Amino acid sequence: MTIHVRYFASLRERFGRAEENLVADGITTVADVWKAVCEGTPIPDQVLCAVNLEYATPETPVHDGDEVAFFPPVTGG
Amino acid sequence: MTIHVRYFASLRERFGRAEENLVADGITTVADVWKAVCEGTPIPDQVLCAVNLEYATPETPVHDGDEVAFFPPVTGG
Amino acid sequence: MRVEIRFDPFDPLVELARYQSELGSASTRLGALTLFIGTMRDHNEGEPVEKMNLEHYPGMTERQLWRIVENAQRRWNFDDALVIHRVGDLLPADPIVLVAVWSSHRGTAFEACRAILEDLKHRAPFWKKETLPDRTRWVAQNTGGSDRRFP
Amino acid sequence: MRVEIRFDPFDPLVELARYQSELGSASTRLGALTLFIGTMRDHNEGEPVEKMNLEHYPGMTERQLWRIVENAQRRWNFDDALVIHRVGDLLPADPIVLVAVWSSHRGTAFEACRAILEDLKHRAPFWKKETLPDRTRWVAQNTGGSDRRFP
Repeated sequence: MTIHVRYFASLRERFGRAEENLVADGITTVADVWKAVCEGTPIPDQVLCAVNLEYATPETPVHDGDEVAFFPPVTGG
Repeated sequence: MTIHVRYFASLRERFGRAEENLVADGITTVADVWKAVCEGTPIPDQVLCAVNLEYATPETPVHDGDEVAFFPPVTGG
Repeated sequence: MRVEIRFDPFDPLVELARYQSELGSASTRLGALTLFIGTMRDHNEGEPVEKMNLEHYPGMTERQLWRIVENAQRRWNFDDALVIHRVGDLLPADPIVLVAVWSSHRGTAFEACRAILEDLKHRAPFWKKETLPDRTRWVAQNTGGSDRRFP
Repeated sequence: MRVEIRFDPFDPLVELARYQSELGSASTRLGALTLFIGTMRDHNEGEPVEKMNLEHYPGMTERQLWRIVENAQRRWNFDDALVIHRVGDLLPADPIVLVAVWSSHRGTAFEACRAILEDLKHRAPFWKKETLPDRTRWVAQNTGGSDRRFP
């Protein structure tokens, strides 16, 4: 399966990239995506997630072709 | 003593005048002014009073030359 | 801070832009501006309203408005405020009142703006008389408010 | 109702006047307009800020903003709302956000305007990076809010 992964703000800087395509098997949740791009670590509490432009949790299921995003707490307004 | 008395809004219409000079003795409070211009009746609860541009009560003292105003509840804004 | 009674129609956004330009860059660097604009409605209590006369008590109205703004400034410590209120003959959609509060903090700006408006409605000597199709009537007492301190 | 992301500087009062003229007389007959304008400050947490970059998540930001306004409309049943938010490179005093709510009732207008702003601050994907004289830094999490519903 292929997951389009996006990073924003300080996470984008920490990962050194804004997006990437993750091609892997055995990925069923957002937490799996994070582990795949972050060497097996769990998602830190301070990291927010979205699947297909909607807020998600580490337990949210992901499917082939989904866009998964990780970003720090928002600071607009 | 002379008191300048003013009426606003529905009270102005009811009195048929916007202002008058009350020349009388024995007037010590706002309530006395009302009695003098309104045939001895007490001030109705719904009537607000001011002395020299400040909110007042029926018990507020008045002095020669004061401006005393009577008006209904305010409805600005 | 400024408080004004207007005898002629005014455009709230033009007034605001003008006041901000007088303040210069200070006003726009404060972070938060909260603004309330009240306009005349063409209906009230289920009846169409054709026009309205707004009466005030010259001298007392300005003094009470200024005190309301000063009290709010002391309580919330905002940076600036502008209050404009119409009197005279109004038509539906005419602006009646503008309350603007500048502050570094959005909470302060919202709370002070609302408190000034509520105090104005309950303490500033203005009276509305509506012209309906078949008669005129004085508007009944304003409801609600953040602080009831009538003497 | 309208929600907009702006990549270039905007004048909140001009935008508001334009939106009102599009709405026509309807907007000014509603009685109450409450408005919040947030501008960039030239200091934050005790340090001077020279400029700021505002990043967003194209697609998700618009969707979340729209949902915030829709939810507020359902809850408060106001008549109209306009939200504009800047992204890109900002200088001190540049407008960041405009939230306007039209309603027949002043209480509704105040509460809905504030709730939209608070939800925006806590749910809309925007991130601020400040340039100080000697370094850059990401702004820490926004505080407060009317409703915390992060997933």
